[in-house]
Amino acid sequence: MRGKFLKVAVAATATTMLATACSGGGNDSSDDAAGQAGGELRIYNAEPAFLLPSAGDDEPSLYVIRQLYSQLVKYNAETGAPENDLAESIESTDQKLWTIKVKSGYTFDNGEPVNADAFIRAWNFAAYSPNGQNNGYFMKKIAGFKDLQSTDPDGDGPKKAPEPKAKELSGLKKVDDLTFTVELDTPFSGFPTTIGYPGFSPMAKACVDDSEKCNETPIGNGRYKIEGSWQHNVGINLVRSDTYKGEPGKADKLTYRIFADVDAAYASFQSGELDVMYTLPPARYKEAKSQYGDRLFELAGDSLTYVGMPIYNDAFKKKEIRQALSLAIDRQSIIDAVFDGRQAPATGFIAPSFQGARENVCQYCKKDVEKAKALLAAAGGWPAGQKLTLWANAGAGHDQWLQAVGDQIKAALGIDYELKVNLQFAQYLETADAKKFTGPFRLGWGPDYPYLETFLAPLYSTGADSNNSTYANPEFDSLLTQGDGANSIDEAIPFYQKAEDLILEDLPVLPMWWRKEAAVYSENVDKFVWNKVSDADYGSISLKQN
Amino acid sequence: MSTDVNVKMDAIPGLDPNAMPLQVKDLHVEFRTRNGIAHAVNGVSFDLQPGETRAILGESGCGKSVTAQAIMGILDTPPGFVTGGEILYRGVDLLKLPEAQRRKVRANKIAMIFQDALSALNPVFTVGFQLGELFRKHRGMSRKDAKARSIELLDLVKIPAARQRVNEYPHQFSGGMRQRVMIAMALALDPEVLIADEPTTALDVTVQAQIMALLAELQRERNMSLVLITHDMGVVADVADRISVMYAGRVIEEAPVNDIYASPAHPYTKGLLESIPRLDLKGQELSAIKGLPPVLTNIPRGCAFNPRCRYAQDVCRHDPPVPLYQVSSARTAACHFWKEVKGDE
Amino acid sequence: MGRYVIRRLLQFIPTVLGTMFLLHYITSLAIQFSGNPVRAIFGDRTPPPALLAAVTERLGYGDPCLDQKGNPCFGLFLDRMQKIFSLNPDFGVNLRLRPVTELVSDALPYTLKLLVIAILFQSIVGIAAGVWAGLRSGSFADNLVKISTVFLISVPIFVLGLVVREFVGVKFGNVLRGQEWIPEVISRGVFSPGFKPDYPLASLIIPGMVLGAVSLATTARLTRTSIMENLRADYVRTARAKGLANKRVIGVHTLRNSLIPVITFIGVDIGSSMAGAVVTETIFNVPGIGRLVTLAARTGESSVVIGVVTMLVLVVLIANLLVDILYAVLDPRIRYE
Amino acid sequence: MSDLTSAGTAIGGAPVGGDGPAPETPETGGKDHNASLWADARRQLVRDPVFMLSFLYVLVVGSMAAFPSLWTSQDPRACSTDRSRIPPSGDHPFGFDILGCDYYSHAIYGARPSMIIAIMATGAMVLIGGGLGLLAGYYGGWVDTIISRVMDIFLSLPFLLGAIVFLTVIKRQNPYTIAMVLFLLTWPVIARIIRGSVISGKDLDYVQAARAVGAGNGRLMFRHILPNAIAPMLVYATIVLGAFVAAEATLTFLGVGLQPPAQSWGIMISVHQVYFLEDPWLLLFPCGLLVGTVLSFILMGDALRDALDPKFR
Repeated sequence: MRGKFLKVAVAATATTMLATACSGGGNDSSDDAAGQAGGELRIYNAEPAFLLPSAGDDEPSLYVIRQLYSQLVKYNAETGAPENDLAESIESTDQKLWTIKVKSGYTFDNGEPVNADAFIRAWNFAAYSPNGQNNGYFMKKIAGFKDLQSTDPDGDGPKKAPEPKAKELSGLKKVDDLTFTVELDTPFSGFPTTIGYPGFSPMAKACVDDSEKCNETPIGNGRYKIEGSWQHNVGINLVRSDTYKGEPGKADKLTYRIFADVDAAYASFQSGELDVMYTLPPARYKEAKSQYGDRLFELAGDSLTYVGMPIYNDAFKKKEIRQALSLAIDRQSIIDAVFDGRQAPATGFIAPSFQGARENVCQYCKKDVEKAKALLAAAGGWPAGQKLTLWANAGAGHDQWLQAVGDQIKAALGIDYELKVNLQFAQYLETADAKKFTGPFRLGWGPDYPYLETFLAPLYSTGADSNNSTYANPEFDSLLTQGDGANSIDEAIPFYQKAEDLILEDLPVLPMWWRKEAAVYSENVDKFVWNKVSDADYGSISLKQN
Repeated sequence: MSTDVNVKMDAIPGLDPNAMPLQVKDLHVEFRTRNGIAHAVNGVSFDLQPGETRAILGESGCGKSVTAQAIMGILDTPPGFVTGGEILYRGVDLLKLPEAQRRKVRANKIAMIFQDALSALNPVFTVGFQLGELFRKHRGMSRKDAKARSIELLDLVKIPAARQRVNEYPHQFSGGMRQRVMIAMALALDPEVLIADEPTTALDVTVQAQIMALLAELQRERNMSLVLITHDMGVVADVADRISVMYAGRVIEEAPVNDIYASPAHPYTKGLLESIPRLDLKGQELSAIKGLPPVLTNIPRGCAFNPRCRYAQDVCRHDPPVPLYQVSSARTAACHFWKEVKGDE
Repeated sequence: MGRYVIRRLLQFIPTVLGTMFLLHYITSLAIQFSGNPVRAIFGDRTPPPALLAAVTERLGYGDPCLDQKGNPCFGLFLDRMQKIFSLNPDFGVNLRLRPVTELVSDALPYTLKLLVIAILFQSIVGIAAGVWAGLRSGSFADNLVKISTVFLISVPIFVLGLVVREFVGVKFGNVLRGQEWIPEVISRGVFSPGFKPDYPLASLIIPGMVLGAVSLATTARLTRTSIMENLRADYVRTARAKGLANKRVIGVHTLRNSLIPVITFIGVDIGSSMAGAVVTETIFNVPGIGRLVTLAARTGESSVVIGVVTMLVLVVLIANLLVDILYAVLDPRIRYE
Repeated sequence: MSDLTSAGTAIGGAPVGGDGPAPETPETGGKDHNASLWADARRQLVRDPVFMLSFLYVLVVGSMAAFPSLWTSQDPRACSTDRSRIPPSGDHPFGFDILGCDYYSHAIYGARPSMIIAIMATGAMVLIGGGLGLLAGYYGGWVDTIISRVMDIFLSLPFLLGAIVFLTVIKRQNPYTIAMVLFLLTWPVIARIIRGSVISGKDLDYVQAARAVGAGNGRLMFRHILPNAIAPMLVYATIVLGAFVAAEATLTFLGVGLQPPAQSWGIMISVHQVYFLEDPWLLLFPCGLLVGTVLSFILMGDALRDALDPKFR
């Protein structure tokens, strides 16, 4: 379960963006005529990993945390544009030092004020590695992050990791009660769009002091607060918070029912026991479409599935080989057969909904057997008798489509294949980290923040953590740096697009498809709201009132 | 369950207190098995006077136990079926009684002792429970009274320390003691007829004698009629008044005990007697009967014994079966050549 | 009796230790050969090594013996044993840092309820069907029971579960839910397609029945053969000869003996029922032990697997011990051995 | 199905309680008796239509496993996503699966792993489990103690949980490893059956007689004691063959069994179970084959038990 968050299409420009403006509404859901308050919304959820905002980074966690905590920025449901929420203003002149002013008067459920300290405290807590918070990862652009990480002196896993050098991020400075500054390591024009991610939520002192308890019984600052505590594997009940100063949630109660199996959940939905399901079992998609019609909500998503190329392996060094393989695959046909059409074929490296994405830029992503054969021949052919090994992790259903990919390559290029699909995810990822794949490998990527850079830098820049294909191209790296340092997003985008052009030719990975979001809701739902960035926004969904 | 069973018994229509306690007429029993129909009993008849002891003698598989079970009405049905004949208790045909009334006859009027007391006693209940059950269900006694009666009964059959042993389980008793428990159980309700199916076969010789003596003593005291089923001619000689010899589901000879021992009228009876080792004939070869008893699904035509018989002639090998010849006023034999057999001695 | 219990208890100890060591060794091997399960938490995103190390350490996967392939890690085993057999038993934590004891205590009540329903269903219906068939050997009833039980045993439980969920829970349930006069506890509880917190017991009835189905078939078959064997037993004949009513002959003299192996089976079967819960709980979304352990095994959370399975095995072994003692109570022949 | 050990219990008749009462002693002993027992059994089985039908079914499935090309000329790995989930038709009686592979040939080739797993696991179980049971029962004393405790350890692992644990650890999920795991978790059952028979057979008169005339341990075990134990073992082994076929499918459903692109009935069922409302035939065909096989083995075991058990004559 991979984190998926913000996917802003438009991020406001310039240095003084998001100044005040339209906090507290502006979209339809705030219009009282469109949706009345009240009722209980019964929601499908999988078991969250954590309810602590510094730790929860998977869908089920985020869908709960978003209702419990508010952040500095929120995203417009329709356009995805960031709007100030708790922030009064977010400003920078050099894209490196950001000054953030927090609105006054907001409090946590336990009465503590939401102020500059609440943010500094939360971000430090997340970044300090001995705390083992998953979302510490997102703090890594802030200056001083490395000092909060314990280093491994002998490199082979000591019995006890040494204490990190510092406990607090040097880049976070409190100016006054409601103002603080954030200094980044390098300029990053997209920073303000990132901090609407729940990992950047403020945390109460009581919560940081006893984070385990806060995980079970969250102390939030959002539209809803928890009723009782987290009933593991059974459910989570939220009620509307009376103390929340912003726009209140629609439903009186949000009841999350936890399922381990999406098929079981769908059966419950069919029996009228759920009002919203944010996902569907793939095999039931057609049925749902005919049965629920307009109560099936669909939206092109931003989770990329790709087939990585082990460039470190001699057989895959030539880009013609990679291009030939890509040309042999009929993506739409696999999507129809295996996914019932619930994916959109990838025609580029950047999610179509993102600002700066271009359609049909990938000339190697359409099936063209003749061209594929020609390219393969030009590269000197495939070594005779050698099987193409296709890798995927076990138990997640990837073997199906990977087999179809293999079948198509075999049919088009005459390269026989074998599947290596028996590694558990942990071992599979270790294999990836150790660069030990012997053939194309399945992996996925979701954006870390709603900014197109997230589809480029972490995956393909030289030596990046998730650059599993070991692609290295100095030209690509320098284009990214130029984009990061640009004065505005508009100015940055052309650099990123040029960088994308490079990998579209080199194909360090073969982009396969983007997930389509599909949600169903019951007849009880009056107005269904799906946030373009943060997906299911349960607090904004209103119920029919009888 | 507080009804007095005896009162009910008198209500059985046609009950004649002066009639014989037991009379079996032309009884037929067959077993319907996967391998065909086994004719286990083919026209057995005998009667029993009050206080009389009748022995039914024969090899295993000749139908004597089946006859006993048919009388008790405890045949396993299926596969066993009574297909003909009458079983009269004091003139009433038990086979025609409804099950509820027939049940009252069991143990009350006709009781039975089984061969292997270890398997015939329920292993998971105490001896006291199994004895007391009779008094509770047939006499409507309380548990406490039933237990007291059980102890008396165990005393009666000479089980030492009855008061303690009444709470023990069958497997804690020795073979002889277990058989005494069986006898106690059979006598509990003062039956008029006792059927003992090989009561001593599973026991040591010394214990056998004790048990037979006990049985004889109890029979005398209570003037019971006894049907003693056995394959052991030695046991019979001491206690029986009359003997019915069975072979392949038929009674082939019937006579007072002394007559049979003196001069058997059927070659089979003769063979049986000759197979008893006798001290006075020391040194002579034992003449056992040759061959095996017939398979009951395939009984030979004519006289069933003919393949093993040294007197057999053509007439024995064809239907109809041999009729019962009246050997003397009190005895019959089913052999065409009974005179030769008898005179041979 | 006392000696018998003591002997069984003495046998119990090495079995428990042996089983736990077996599990410990298996999970250690799993880590040694397939790597650090902590890595999976981070998914596609490669974590900074420091963060990975920190989390690994916190979860107790830092022991160096876990890097040596084939090392049985006796030291780690002793540590674990000390923690488990202390006053506050410590079975470790999961990747999300929740103690296994807590995970199990959350999940156990559901599994127990499920088991009780399954066992009740299996014993009542199974024994009734078995007795019915056994008493009428060769009849229509007998053949019906014989065929349906064999069929039940042959159908994979997950197929059965899926079919029941879709047709009984969803389709038939929706019909019921459309009827106003049917009480909600029936239409929304019993015929719900899975576990529902609003009806914590009613909604477990059908999953429990599915779980008990296979054992029900086995129970029925066992009862049937046992009854048939016992009906031929000499002591049943004796009971008839005693002039007892048929009800009593069957009810007291036959049943008591026939049920001894059945009860033993049901007891021993608790273990496999718990394992069967793995499938049933997944299909019917019951937040119990089976679901817990399947998820943990899939993500390679060995601390959870070893913790939960160890606790389960303890339960199974204790159940077996109790069954043995119960067996001795039921069958006096054992007691005085 | 989910509980091999208990299925055997019920079907085998006697409880497999390790320290329960020793099973009833055979009514009579001796080789003559055995010879006629087997001859009788054979005669009875040949006349039993249920047994013969089941046997025929198993032969059919066996020939699918051994010689798939007899049954189909299609290559189950010639797939094209264009033909995904096309319903059955004349040329393709089972239609196509979601990857557009011919479903009929898939089903034929799928018989092999199921049968291989079942046969290998049962074979190992009979040989090794039976051998250990024989040793434990015959020698008694500390040999018995050790073997019995090891049996307890393996039996205390509930079957499915044990299989999940073992298979997640082993990771190489091919027919051999699955067979090994099935064997590891079930051998104690057969060992107990044999141990019980041997203990009761050891004291039979003819065994004592053979011992008295100086027969060695090996001869006593194999010529005199083992033959008596073979009947219950054979019955159990037949039934367990069916149970193992089902076990493969269940393990695959739980994600710890065989992995695609291997072909097995379990894979067919677990991959297509989600489509069973939309395209029920995708589930129906493999399920039918599987249930038929399991059913056949169980019915054969039943018939064998009836034929071999003198109590049921």
